[in-house]
Amino acid sequence: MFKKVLIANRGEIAVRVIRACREIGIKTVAVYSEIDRESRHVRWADEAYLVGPAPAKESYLVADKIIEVAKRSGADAIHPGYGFLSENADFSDLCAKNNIKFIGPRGDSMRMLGDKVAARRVAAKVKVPTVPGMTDPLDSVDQAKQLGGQFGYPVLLKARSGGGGKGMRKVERVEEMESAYQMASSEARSSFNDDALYMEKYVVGPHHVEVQILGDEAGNVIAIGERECSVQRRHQKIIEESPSPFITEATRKKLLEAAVILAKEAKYVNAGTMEFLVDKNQDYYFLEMNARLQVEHPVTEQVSGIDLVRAQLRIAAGESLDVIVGAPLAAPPQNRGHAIECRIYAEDPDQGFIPSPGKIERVREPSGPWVRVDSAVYPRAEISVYYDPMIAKLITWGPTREEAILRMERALREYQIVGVKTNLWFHEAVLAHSEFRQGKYDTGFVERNLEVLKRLGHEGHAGIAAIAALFFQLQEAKVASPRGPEGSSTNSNASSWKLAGRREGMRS
Amino acid sequence: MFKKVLIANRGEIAVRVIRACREIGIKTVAVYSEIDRESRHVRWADEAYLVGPAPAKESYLVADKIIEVAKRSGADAIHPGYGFLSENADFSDLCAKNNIKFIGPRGDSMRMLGDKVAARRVAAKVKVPTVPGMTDPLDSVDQAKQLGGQFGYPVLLKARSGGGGKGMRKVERVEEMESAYQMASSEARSSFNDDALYMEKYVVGPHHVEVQILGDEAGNVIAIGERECSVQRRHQKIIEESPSPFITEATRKKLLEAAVILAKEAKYVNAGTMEFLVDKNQDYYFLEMNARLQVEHPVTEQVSGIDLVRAQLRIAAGESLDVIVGAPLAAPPQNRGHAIECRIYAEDPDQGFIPSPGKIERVREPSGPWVRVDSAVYPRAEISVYYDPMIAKLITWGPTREEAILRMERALREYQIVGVKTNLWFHEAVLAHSEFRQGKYDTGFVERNLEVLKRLGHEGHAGIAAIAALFFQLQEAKVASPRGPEGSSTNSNASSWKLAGRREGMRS
Amino acid sequence: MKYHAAVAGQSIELELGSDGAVFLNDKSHRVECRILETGLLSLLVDDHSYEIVVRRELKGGKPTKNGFVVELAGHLIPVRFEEPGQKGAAGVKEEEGSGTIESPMPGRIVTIKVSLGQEVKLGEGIMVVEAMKMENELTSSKSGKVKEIKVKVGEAVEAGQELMVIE
Amino acid sequence: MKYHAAVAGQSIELELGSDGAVFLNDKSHRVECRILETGLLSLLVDDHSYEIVVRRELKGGKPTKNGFVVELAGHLIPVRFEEPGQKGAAGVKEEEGSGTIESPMPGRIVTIKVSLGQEVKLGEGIMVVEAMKMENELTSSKSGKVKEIKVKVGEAVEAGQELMVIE
Repeated sequence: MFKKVLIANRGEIAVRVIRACREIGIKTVAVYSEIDRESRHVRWADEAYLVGPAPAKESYLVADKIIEVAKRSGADAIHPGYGFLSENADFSDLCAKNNIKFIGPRGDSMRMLGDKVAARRVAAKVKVPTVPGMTDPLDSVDQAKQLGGQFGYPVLLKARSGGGGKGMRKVERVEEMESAYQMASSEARSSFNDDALYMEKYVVGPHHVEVQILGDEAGNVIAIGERECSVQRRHQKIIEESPSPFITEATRKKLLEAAVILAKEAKYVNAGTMEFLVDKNQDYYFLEMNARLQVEHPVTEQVSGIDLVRAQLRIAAGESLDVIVGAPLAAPPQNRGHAIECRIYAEDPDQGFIPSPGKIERVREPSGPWVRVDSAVYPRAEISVYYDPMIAKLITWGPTREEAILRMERALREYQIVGVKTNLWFHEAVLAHSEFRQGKYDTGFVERNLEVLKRLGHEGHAGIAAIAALFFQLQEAKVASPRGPEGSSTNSNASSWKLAGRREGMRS
Repeated sequence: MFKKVLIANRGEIAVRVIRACREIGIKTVAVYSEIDRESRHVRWADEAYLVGPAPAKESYLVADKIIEVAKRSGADAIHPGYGFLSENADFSDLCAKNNIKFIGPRGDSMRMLGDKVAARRVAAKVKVPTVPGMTDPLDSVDQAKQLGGQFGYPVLLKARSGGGGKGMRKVERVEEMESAYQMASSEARSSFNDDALYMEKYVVGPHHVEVQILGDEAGNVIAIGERECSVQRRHQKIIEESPSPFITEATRKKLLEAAVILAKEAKYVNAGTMEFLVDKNQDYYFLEMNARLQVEHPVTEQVSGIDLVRAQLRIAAGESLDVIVGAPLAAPPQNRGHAIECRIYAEDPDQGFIPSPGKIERVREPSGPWVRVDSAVYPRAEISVYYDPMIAKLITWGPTREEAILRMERALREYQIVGVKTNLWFHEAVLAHSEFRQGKYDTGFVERNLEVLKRLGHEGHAGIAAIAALFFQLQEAKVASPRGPEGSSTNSNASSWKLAGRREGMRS
Repeated sequence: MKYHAAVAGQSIELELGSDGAVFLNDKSHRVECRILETGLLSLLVDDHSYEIVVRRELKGGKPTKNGFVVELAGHLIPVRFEEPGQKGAAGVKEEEGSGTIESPMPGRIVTIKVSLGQEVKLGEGIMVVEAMKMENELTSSKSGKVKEIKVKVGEAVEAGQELMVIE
Repeated sequence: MKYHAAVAGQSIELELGSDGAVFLNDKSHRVECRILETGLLSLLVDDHSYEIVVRRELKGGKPTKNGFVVELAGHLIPVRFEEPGQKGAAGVKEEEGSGTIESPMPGRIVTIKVSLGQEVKLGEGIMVVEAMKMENELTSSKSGKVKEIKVKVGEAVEAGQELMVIE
């Protein structure tokens, strides 16, 4: 096993990897940008090295600096997390060249499946169906307009190097093409340093279902269940669950088989995810491979009992899958009960899910039976504009889907984040919606029901809310007031309303 | 199912029951003593009623007040938690008389098995072995001395109504009997309002192993695994795990069978625990039944996937076991992996585990994969002298014992409680000890290794500790200093040591 | 002493009585409030327990005077107290868009889609701001003419900074 | 400017240099310290990262002047700085028991096992205090004679309250 692992990431996923390393007894090396000095991943790693200013392009994305820190600290492996350098084939090769183990697939596997266009060719070869679309990137807006007419609208523009909905635009009519093309390629350039786009037919009413695979260096590959990821806003997943409530047992079997065939064809090693679209007739199309750990990996962990990050480390260290999984490869553990994940974003669902950066004043995380929080948020943490606004993940498990949902509702109510706006209340609204409850939602669910969801999220006991706001305001006035010496204690049980007279501007 | 459940308890177990009720959609009613107004169980319940002053005898133990609140609030059931009224057979009967469902066994089952002396008679009848001892309470110190000689020292004095090590004393020699007798009966009187003691032979080098059972109203009983509870200090469990690393598969089978036979004989309904001693030859002795939910129930939940509090509610509502467990009764889910629980006490292991009441200033709970915290502690919580100093429980799961232990070590390091002394560091020392690691510990483990464990707990990097303490002191001086305007920001990244000159009394 | 609040569009009158009584639209309730930490309240109202997070409503990154956001059992409820003399009317209706477009977050101007003097419609896209790796389109809060453009493409902006004025 | 600390029985000399250098027994280390919250520190020492909780050591419920307890990677490490002029000696040795027995916690006196003038040995049980539902035996911190008994059976006592004097 490795002695020291460098984690080329930040936020909750860096903490997640540190936790896994601690549990094996591997030393950890954090890298950080100037504004991340006080972050949890810096405090919890065994060593920490500054790699540059806040913008990721000048710090977390600078491959040479990362390699240099690995050498300086004596790290024998690098875990890339997700995002940043995780799907950069050249970086994987660069690690290999420097005799540092990259915890993920080799560069050539990434190129075969991580590149969306190349992935289509592989799929065609092994006869896995794909969505009608191009195998080469677009060369101009004109070509985009012409192909749009050919596939028939709506079509989807996607960044070649994209992920998480960045650099992606749905185009409904030819008139929208020019502006969509420009925004997508500009986003792609600033996020991935690669503005190449390609186009595919937009499947109407699709479900986004993905399969988690693991491959070892001996060439064994297993699929350990699927995840349903169709609750999306702005083309980004916000809720995932496993197993999918939508697909049939027959479809599940086909998806898992296809995932294994694809991974074997690419000689894929380590953890990866095959993304599929499934339409209402249970027809499925391979979309792309994510050649890395996914944000939503915890739901698979909770239903399989397999620690995927631990598995990644052990695979990279050359251990074989049957030992890691602790079960025959023909029957890996999966679908023990049901798990759900809600991604907690610092954003304002009321205003188009616009990010809400700022300082966290107070956090109270839920806990208790079968509740898991993967987070890097702490009191006084600064949610910066430089990085992703996803600040935590809340995961619950239950023997049935119903129990997992009820537990999630309970956990969401316990969760308090003060200081920035979050989508906690929006998750509650989604969970309360009958379409979600019945497991019938597709990727258009949020957009279609946005107004209903907002209304659900703002309902409540008006009288109690008014009393609370009044007492809060009176208390603030009391604390601010120079008169009452008791005003300094915010924990006093004095009757706050006795002080009402002191407050100006509220009397009627 | 019930519409509204009153929880006749406080602290983490009251929160645990509220969580289960929320997850079913049952309304909850909290009761609280005067000093518990701001407690989490009061804040999280749907309704809350004051039942008296701080001392439990004047609040949480007053059966009539609890019944009155149940009637006033319209609660149709009462969950007693553990401790307080949970094993009070008369209270169970009183609930029944008032047409309020008691979530636990009937009074007569409690009397048969909950009373340690009566439980011996039942065990003899169904041929389950017990430790040599009395079937009637002691009537005097003289009788105790006489019987001590008869059984042979060491012997154990135990409170008839006791639990959790209260009112229990090990007596090594006849000279110790008088003082031990008086302390045990005085403790028993003040804790349980019942000073009756009985005596049994002290089994040398014993393991404390207990079996979780569930019984439904149709008379079905299942055992869902055992717990090893031999890490004890002051006769109180501090770490529990499931499955037991010590007993053989054959012993496990016998214990589970014995537990079911005993429960059926007592026509036992709801959740209960059969406690056994197992000696080094794997011979086992039935000790007593705990006719309630146990503190350590989470380890069984984590390895079986069964939510025991949810199961209690469903059993009390008349549902049948096979539906609740979701599996054939002949093969209930158990032993999926391994779970460990550390009980977090506000106490000072350096000074004989003396309680450390006070105000919690800051809490940071661990989380992440397979870590669970059952707690009622929050910033500014007052740990009072009136109640048990157990303030939280930390539970981890892993597919193997080793992984569960490593995860527990990781979680313990993440846990921070500032304001009172805790046994967090002591748990780390226990987990680091080879005897624990090998799973060979018996109930004398802590006492035998106390000095080693303390030393383990205080080892560490002296230089780093000195630097940290120095910076802390300099910072305090800086904040206190009226001179520097920057002193007001505790979050500044100013070089604290520049201010060293201002501090008096530390210069050399 | 009466207070008037607009709660999610609903008008509520509050009055504080003695001994912990609170009149809610003239109906009396027993209320006990504990403030546990800044913005974290425990309310007992007629023996019903509520744990509530309250914060001031923000406009352009700054706290408003009489607006609050109350988090109650997973819902986010806006509460606005009315100024004296405004009884009954104020607060219930949302303030009309002033025509001043402010940046809702710190970021960088990617595109300005309109030019000085151009006519725009309510809800029309006028600007794209990049923040936190996403491009966010800002829309006009009223119909009118572009009177002033206060930023340039590529410029970094703060939350609440004025970007454009529509008249 | 040098500081002398006794850390778990070990003597350590500290000196603060410029630009974040700290000399630890004359060996230089690069140190960067951030104080995140009261008592929560993040230290980077030669690129090694430590998250540390520091609090003042308590004696009889009150904070001591130069004593600290440091929580570091799951260990509890006592640190005591020496007073000026006490160099080398103080702090390393524990203060001798003064003979004044203080209650380590709030509770109630259950039994007083000795009487005025009685000879007691170091470690001998002298009193039982009930607190948090457990009976806790207090032992003598030195050998000597019971000079004064300051409490009665049944009396409620505070943490740090003097109970008895042994001379």
